[in-house]
Amino acid sequence: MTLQHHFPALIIVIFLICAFIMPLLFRWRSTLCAPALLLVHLLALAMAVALLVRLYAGGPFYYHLGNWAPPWGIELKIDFLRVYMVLILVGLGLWIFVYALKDLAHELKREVTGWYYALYALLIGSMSGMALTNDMFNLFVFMEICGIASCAIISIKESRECLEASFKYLILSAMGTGCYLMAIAMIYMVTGQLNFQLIREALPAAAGLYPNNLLVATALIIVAFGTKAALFPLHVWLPDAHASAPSPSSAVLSGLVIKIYAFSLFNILFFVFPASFRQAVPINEIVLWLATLGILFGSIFAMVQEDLKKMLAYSSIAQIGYVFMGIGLNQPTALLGGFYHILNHALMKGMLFMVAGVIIQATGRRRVKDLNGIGHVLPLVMIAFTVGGFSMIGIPGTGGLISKWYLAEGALLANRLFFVIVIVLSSLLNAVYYLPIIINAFLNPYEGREPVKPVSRLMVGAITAGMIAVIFFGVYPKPVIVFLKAALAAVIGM
Amino acid sequence: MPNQVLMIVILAAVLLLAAARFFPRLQLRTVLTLALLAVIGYFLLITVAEMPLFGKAVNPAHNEISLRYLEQGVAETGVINTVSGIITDYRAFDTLGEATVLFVAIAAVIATLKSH
Amino acid sequence: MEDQITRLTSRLVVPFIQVYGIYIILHGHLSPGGGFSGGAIFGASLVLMALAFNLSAGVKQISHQSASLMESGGALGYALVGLIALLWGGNYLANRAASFPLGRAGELFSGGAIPVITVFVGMKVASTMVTLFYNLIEGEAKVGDPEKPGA
Amino acid sequence: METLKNLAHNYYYLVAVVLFVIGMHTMLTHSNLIKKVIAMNIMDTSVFLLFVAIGYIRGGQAPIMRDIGDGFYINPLPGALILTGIVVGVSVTAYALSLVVKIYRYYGTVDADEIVEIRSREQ
Repeated sequence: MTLQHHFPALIIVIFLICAFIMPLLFRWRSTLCAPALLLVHLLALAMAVALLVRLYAGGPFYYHLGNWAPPWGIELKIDFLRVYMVLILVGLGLWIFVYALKDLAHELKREVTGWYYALYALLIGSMSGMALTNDMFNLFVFMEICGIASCAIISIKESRECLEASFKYLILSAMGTGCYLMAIAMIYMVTGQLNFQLIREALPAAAGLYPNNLLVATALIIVAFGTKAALFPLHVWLPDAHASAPSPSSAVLSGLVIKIYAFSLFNILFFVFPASFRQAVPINEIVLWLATLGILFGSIFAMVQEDLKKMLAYSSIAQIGYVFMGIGLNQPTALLGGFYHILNHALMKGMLFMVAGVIIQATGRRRVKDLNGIGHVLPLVMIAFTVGGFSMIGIPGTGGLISKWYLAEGALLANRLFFVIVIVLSSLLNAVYYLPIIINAFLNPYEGREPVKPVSRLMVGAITAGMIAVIFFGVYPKPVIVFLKAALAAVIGM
Repeated sequence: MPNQVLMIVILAAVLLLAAARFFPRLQLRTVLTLALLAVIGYFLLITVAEMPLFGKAVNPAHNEISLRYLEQGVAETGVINTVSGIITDYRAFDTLGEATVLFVAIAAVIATLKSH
Repeated sequence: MEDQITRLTSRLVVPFIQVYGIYIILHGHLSPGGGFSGGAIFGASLVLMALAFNLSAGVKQISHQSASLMESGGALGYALVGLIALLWGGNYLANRAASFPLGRAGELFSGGAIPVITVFVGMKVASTMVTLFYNLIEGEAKVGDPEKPGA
Repeated sequence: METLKNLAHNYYYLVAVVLFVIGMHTMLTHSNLIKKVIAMNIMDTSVFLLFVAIGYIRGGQAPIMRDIGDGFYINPLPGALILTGIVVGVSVTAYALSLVVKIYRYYGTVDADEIVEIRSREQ
């Protein structure tokens, strides 16, 4: 057996090991911390690519931890979609980390940077675990790691808003995991299984005998993942948490963390519940309508925000709605759009939060009204903001258009014209709040006496890379689309 | 069904009375929350009534998985405490995750307390 | 806290609690208990020390440095046991499949990697209890009386 | 009548569910932050109770294979899972309490409503 066989487990474990070493390393040689974490990211990226190569050669496969086959042990499943998520997580995790290297010096006390790196490694590692695991209870454990780590990277900043936001987030996310654990209990009670595939096989028989149990479990699962991923009525924690956090944390929370919960919900809905069960209970419809409400209300709330980061946070509620819409429409093309939007939104929202971080650091301004003429003093950064804003609106040449296009096409194919209108309407709403900022930033003169503080080149470089990526995935989406089509075909059997 | 309706009415009444007794200044929001919880509680109750009966050996949860743990666990893991065998061998990855949860709690606590 | 009875009692009891904690950790694979329960008992004894005497006496028992070393070491050791299994030809965290010697069931030295893992987990849990307690207490001690609201 | 009989038979599950609802209610409606943390624990504990009750078989022994008696054993898997769940609950509680300590330091209160009041007064 070669080492390559163990890559699925190693991707997760090297992040954990790196996090365990971090406090000691920080005490001993604090300058080595950042390179170590960078190295781990690169290693994980290489492993994910190797997994992809192996998938192309041999198709989906499983990894049995401790050599115990599923009913007895825990299993990791490796298929195209999961590897796609891991690639996004690790790749964009690396990108945001490069930005964080310089940004953190301004936002955190020096002595907690080591802990921040440890938490960051745990966050990325646990999210990779959530993407790969094929076991209900294992998913719960990783969810809990991810939940605490994502609260901690908010509360690590010295401000009382962060503490409150983080507490609110922690309580709601604890409620979410509590509901999920209850759902596991109810499912285990009637099926006796914990593995996704085996539950799926046992569910039809159980559904006949104990319909209520499964109904309640389904409701609890939607509440749990809806809370974690900020599905519309359960989003109350998100604006405060994402707006008050340090900029790299905002980027990783908005870009990656809420997506992985959406992906887990997708996994459970499509791989745990059999298709017959999904038709009997209108889960997809519920998710679809909540997503629609989220898209509209998120955009409307974003329009009235004065704080730049808060506006971006509300916009995240709208954008995660697109991903859920893809799941809810239950149609391959729409799913394709939703999955492409996971990548796109992670890129553009990550970049926009980085831009916000740079603006706050350079000028100390964070109110939308104060951004007049800022394009004259921070040209490159504001061009990146323009690209991100255009992508949010869905202007041709940016990634946002492509994912919305596929979503709309999927809605048409499913004969749901209403949702096409929702998508168009939300694009208009996005334009209402992104365009004025862009226009004011470039056309108005910059007022302000205080000099603009210099910004690290690394941070601007990370933003530029993000901008190029957004344009690249807008102009040349074909490889990812082809990949996702094949992946979804293999998974859904369309 | 009438039984269930009666039950929910009684439950809601008791909850509301208790609430009125303990919170003299009862607000609309509280009442609404209580009503919502009563509905949730009702659904959970009918679920409980439908669940596999407690303590029966024929319940679906007691299937071939637990049998294998009990019958072959000693031979396969070499320990006689089956629960220990499950958490550190069959499902050892969960326990690694659990140790990690402890670690992340420490990291979060220290980071929060040190930075403020 | 200056109370003779508490001090004397806890001084008497603490060694026994610690031995009991270690016993529970080491016999985790033979009797009810294991790394978590044993570690919690051991950690509780150190917390008791700090409560009965004062913070500094507790700190003398286990310093910040060694606590954080134990924490990282416990978790790291667990992860590395998994990696050893990988070197010996099993999957990650394998026990029998990685040909750890299982021994005769029911004896103290049996179960391959299981006792090792249990000890690491015990270490981790004990140090976590202590670290959490001290950090919360120190955070509290620094507070004194709360700053004026809005200050 | 069948329903009530089942309810009475499943009293462990019933108590677990009632605790779950109590925990959820307290968590969402009470403004005291410490109470929220306690409610979180109640909610977790209710799920643990439910899980352990699932694993129980009437008359079964604890699954330790030292003295093979005449009886049979209970299902060990839920117990093992809950061991993990308990530790997770402890971790979340510890972190939440550390946040409360710091919030108290900033505001001098642990009541969410009062905190909102203090903040609105400042603006």
